[in-house]
Amino acid sequence: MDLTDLLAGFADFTWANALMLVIGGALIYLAVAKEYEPVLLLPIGFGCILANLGMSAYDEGSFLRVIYEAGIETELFPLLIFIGVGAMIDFRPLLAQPRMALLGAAGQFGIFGTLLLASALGFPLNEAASIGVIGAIDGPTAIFVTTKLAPHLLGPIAVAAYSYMSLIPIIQPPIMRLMTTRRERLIRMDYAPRPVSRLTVVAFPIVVTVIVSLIAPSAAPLIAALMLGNLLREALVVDRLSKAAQNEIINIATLFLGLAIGATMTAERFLYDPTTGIQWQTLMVLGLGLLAFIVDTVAGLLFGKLMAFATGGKVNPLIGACGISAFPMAGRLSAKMALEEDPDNFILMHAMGANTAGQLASVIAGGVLLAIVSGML
Amino acid sequence: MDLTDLLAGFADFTWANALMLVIGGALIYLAVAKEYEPVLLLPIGFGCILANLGMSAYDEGSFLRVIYEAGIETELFPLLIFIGVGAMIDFRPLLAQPRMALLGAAGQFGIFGTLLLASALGFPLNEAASIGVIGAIDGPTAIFVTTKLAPHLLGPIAVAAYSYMSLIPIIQPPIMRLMTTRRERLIRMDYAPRPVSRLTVVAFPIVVTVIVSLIAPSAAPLIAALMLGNLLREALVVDRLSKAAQNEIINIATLFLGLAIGATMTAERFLYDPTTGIQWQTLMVLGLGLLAFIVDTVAGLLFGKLMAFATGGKVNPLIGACGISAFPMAGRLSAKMALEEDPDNFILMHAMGANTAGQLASVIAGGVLLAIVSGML
Amino acid sequence: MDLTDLLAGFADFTWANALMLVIGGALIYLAVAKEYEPVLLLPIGFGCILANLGMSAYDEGSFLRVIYEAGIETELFPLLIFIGVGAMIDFRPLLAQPRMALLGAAGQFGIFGTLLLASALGFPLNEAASIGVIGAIDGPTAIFVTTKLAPHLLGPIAVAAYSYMSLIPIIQPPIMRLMTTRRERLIRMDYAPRPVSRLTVVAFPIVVTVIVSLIAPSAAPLIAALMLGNLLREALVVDRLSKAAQNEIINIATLFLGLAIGATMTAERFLYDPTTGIQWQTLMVLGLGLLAFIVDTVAGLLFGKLMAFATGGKVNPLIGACGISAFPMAGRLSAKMALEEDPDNFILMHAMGANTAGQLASVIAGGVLLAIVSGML
Amino acid sequence: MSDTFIQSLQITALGMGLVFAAIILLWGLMAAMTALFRERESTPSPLAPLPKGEGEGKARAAAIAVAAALAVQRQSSARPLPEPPMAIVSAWQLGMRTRQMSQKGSMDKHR
Amino acid sequence: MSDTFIQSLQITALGMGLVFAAIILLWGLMAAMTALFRERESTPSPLAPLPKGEGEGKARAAAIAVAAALAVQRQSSARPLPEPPMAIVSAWQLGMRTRQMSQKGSMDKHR
Amino acid sequence: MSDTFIQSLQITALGMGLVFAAIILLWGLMAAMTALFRERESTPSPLAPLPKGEGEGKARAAAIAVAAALAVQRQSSARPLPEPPMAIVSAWQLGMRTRQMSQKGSMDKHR
Ligand code: NA
Ligand code: NA
Ligand code: NA
Repeated sequence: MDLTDLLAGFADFTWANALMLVIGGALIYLAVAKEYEPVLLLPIGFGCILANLGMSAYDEGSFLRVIYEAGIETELFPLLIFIGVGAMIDFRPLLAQPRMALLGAAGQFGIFGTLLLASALGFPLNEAASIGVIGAIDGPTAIFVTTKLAPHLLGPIAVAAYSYMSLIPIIQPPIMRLMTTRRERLIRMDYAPRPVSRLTVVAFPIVVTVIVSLIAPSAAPLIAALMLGNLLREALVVDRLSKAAQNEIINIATLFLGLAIGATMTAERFLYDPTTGIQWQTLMVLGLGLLAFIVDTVAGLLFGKLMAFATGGKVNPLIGACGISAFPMAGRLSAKMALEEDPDNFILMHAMGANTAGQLASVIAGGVLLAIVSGML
Repeated sequence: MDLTDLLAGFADFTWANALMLVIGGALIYLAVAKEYEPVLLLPIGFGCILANLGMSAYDEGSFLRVIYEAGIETELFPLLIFIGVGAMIDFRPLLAQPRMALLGAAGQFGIFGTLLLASALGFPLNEAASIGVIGAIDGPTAIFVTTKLAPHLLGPIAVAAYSYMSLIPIIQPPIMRLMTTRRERLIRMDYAPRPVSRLTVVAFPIVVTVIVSLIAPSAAPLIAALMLGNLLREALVVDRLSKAAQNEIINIATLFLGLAIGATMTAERFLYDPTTGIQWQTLMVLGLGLLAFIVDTVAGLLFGKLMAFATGGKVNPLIGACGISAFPMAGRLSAKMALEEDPDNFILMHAMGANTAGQLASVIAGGVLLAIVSGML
Repeated sequence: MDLTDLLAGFADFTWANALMLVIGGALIYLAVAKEYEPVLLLPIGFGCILANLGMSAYDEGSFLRVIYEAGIETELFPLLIFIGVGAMIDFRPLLAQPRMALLGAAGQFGIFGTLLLASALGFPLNEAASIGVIGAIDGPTAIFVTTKLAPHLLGPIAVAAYSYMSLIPIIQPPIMRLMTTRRERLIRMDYAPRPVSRLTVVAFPIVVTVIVSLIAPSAAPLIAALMLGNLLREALVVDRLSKAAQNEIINIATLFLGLAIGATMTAERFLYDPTTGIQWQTLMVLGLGLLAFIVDTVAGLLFGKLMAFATGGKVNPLIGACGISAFPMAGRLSAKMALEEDPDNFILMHAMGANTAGQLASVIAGGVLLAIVSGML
Repeated sequence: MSDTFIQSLQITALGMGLVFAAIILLWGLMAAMTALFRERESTPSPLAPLPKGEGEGKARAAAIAVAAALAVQRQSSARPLPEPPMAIVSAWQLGMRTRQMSQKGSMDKHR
Repeated sequence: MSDTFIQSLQITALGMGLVFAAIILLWGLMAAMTALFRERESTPSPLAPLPKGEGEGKARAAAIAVAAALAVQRQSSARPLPEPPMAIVSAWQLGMRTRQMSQKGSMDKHR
Repeated sequence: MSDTFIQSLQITALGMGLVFAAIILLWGLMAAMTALFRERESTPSPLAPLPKGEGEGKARAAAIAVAAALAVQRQSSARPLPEPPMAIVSAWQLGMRTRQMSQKGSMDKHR
């Protein structure tokens, strides 16, 4: 009797697979013990473990492959997540202070800075761009762009995007202290927002969808999903759809997105390819990703200082650090920093304005990058 | 460097697309400001906007096309919605007064009247039948039949079905006043319902499924879905499934059904085809659809008057107007009209009986129409 | 005009179909009136009715076929259900008394006993194995294995698995009384569990997944899904995913799994094949399935008696009966039996330990069976 | 007249005929079911027959019926509140099966 | 320098240019929208303009705004509680459509 | 005896062998895990070891364990109530990440 099926498990299992199990376990540890984006890192970690036990997204007939084809290759999962995220974002702080939008644009330098470095290090354009998009500091955008340009890098890029995202409170503060003087951090900002009518908040997602889809068609699906969610939220008359977006839809999409991405982290792609040897690129992706976060923050702060100078000290450079997106963590962090310097200095509303702008700019930048690179390949 | 991708957005954008954006915006306005079936018109409107920004159901690789293929071409979305609707309908008023069923049949004349007119106006049979089914005054039925006979008309037909449905309170009252005398509207009806046992309400959906599936096999999936939902509701022992049908399942299906249908409303199909010129048929569909509603109501009222005459004035003709389906709005409207004439005249239970019968008859009529036309094509 | 479509309904309807409608109705009766696993038997019964009205999983273009291909052929439905079940199981009683695991292994003899008998009765190996797996007394496992080995038997096997499961309280007690002496049932068990740390309950599902996937790769998807759900539960930091698994995901999967399985119960496969005559195998499957439950219980009790003997009367043989899985019913039943003999004899924690072990062992046994048989075919 | 229109006429005749046929059949079936399947245990149904009164007596009766009917809808929308999802979840796994064990005796009450 | 790197430089220039262009365009649009679409009915918005005070007066004002902003988030997470799922379900079928019937007069208030 | 039956015999022997092997392996692993991963912070586990009493003392002890076990199930079904879906939603976006920021110091308590 032929028992190859029985022994298959051990037969295909290599030391590299064993190491990947440890890595998967480490991701789960970060999720459970450190609460690093647990809703994503836990499924990614578990998917990584399954990927190295014969259930990867590349194994014919694996159920994770079915999920991968249904949600990643079709790009539905990141879009479904964005519908839910859009339904959770309140753009009033930005609409009330539109000039904060500029800081969102400044917070995207990291994408291109990392792209430059990655290509300098010899990565081909599609991989360099995928690595750069980690600098969008926005999971769904990074996954969406990478799926189109370099799907084989989905694992390391998603891991980098989400683990660094939860490290923001550790990565940003030292940079913020280093790059701003105490006087700058003490700057108080007038808070005189324009009134925002219901018509405005309802029209906003529609207008943004149209404009961005025309300027950066490659970003259209992402921005459309994000704005659809926001429209469901602000319409007020489709509460049941808004709730579905914020619960059923985003929960199920998040769980399976995580599993499917983890399912791409096979030993030979992530760690060691018997033919090409150790996959140094994984380490480089993780390193460059961290750099992207730093460059984003530095660029944002520099632009904040520029605005402080241009306005004659009416803008607190700290809010430059929330242009990177990472909504809403970066926004709250900046406000917290200002409060630490001066318990009477409230810049939360300005910070949230810049932060939501960063969310928009990240999607636009991702789409622009995708469009240009697709045009060049 | 080739930037066609970048400029694609503007390149393909025509004045007709721009006009479609306005139409999409108008649908969203009706949904948000007027609360016209917002759970459907809002997604349809937003889908229409996306369809004209390069994300239509006909654009290769568009995520809305993925959703369209998954839910419309498979016909799953209307069926999933029906499972949820069935779980929301209480058939006791009908079971307690079975003769009310007749009014449901009478309320379907609009379907065939419109079919006649449409074919007289030169529409081919498949399109004429799809337009006629607007007279079912039941969204999922109209979408199900149109998907099989003339999918290219999905947009205008769904828009007509749902926007007129929410106009019932404006369309019906004048007709009801015009066609009934004050004396008729004052008729009071005995309320002596038969007791309805639990066994009856549980057996009802099963029996209906069997009978209708045998008589009109083309209606089988629709009636099966509707009755499955009703069985989940009346079984009482599968509360978690009943709730899933009334929440997760119907919410998600509604959102994506709306988006997918909106995604078929491209300028060239809805408004202006560069080769064939303006799409007058869209306007004609909208006009004929309105007519279907009117004919339905007139026929229902005439039959109500007939029953009043036949029973020697024991039936209030107003309940004829709820045979059109449009559950439960039409039923409540008739009862409201009677109360306005005489604050002591309660006919709600009779009205709801006729109304639920209209729901059943609409599905049957849709299925019969589909079967005959398919047999002729 | 050709009306074949119209008459199709009656044309294809045979006396066997009519009988199947009765069978489907009977399943719904068991679900509604007797509450036999209603969340599964009701959808199966309704699906069975639809299958014999032209909407079977084998009818081209039937919506149930779409669901069947999406969830059964891909094996997603049983796995999604397992994610939810895993999120409902508390393994602490087993972790606190690891030796209880042995009883779980003993409770699987029924699988192989039935396999032997079925092959002796002339069933081919793939069918015999599928019938044997009813002895796993675990719906998803039985469906998963049968889908791979003998999908044409899905109907009778699922019906047997779920209806007998709810008959446990009727099937087991007489056997337990018959096979144990009063003295044995009076045995009290020390309750000195080891403390179970959070790290243990979090690491447990991961470790089990790795071990089982290596030993029985064919069981990997099942155990992975079960343990993923358990990890979501014990991680505590992904409450929203855990709730999604226990609600949206399992509800929707259960409803459609039931419908899809019922949709395989066409007259010619379940009852009477015009070419081969009456399908006696259906009755044999139902009979052998019942036997599997009995053999499982007997083997479990015998092993319990062995442990009682080996430990010098420190183990109450009754807990042997919960090794069959059927979580958590079998566990509670054993504890109930002990309490009836002696109102002071509490063995619930031991019983639940053996019961959860039975759940694990059932999945492992199913996978091992699948692997060996696949290797032989 | 175009062929399509003639076909449409045929469809209308046949279609409305079938719709009425089906509905009349359902009418008969519903009448038969309500007649055959009599309520065994007398649960106070919102649709229980009302005393035959006169004039405003009838009106009051009807008013009650309406109130009852609306109550049904309210109740159906209120039902979920008492038992939260998870409770039902366990109900599926634990509760329901346990109920079975303990209720096998009084099972007929389900009929 | 490798071609890839030169291409990357072009991408960076073009990309950041487009991002800033798009964002500035959005800035203008947002400014225009808030200017054009004035609030008609004066619902007490959490972001209503605050009195121009001095020093700690301004601080207090800002403190209020922050509190208000946080309140918005709390409220947005609190909203679902009052109306349970099923209630909304019926709202869809019954409630909403009924509201329509009764409110056709006062519909403009939605604008 | 048919070949199939002989194969079935082989399958039974091999199968039950593997099942017991796997279960015994798991037994060892569970024993090892509970031994290695000792509870650091002493959360009152419902399964904490019970005082070795005699006779009805033991019974009482066991009774407590049962009550505790049932309590676990109740609690697991009660958990969702305090925090409604939406609250968790924001928790994901706001709460959780904010908690991170503020708790980075006391992070070890998660271990
Ligand atoms: Na960014
Ligand atoms: Na109708
Ligand atoms: Na078992």
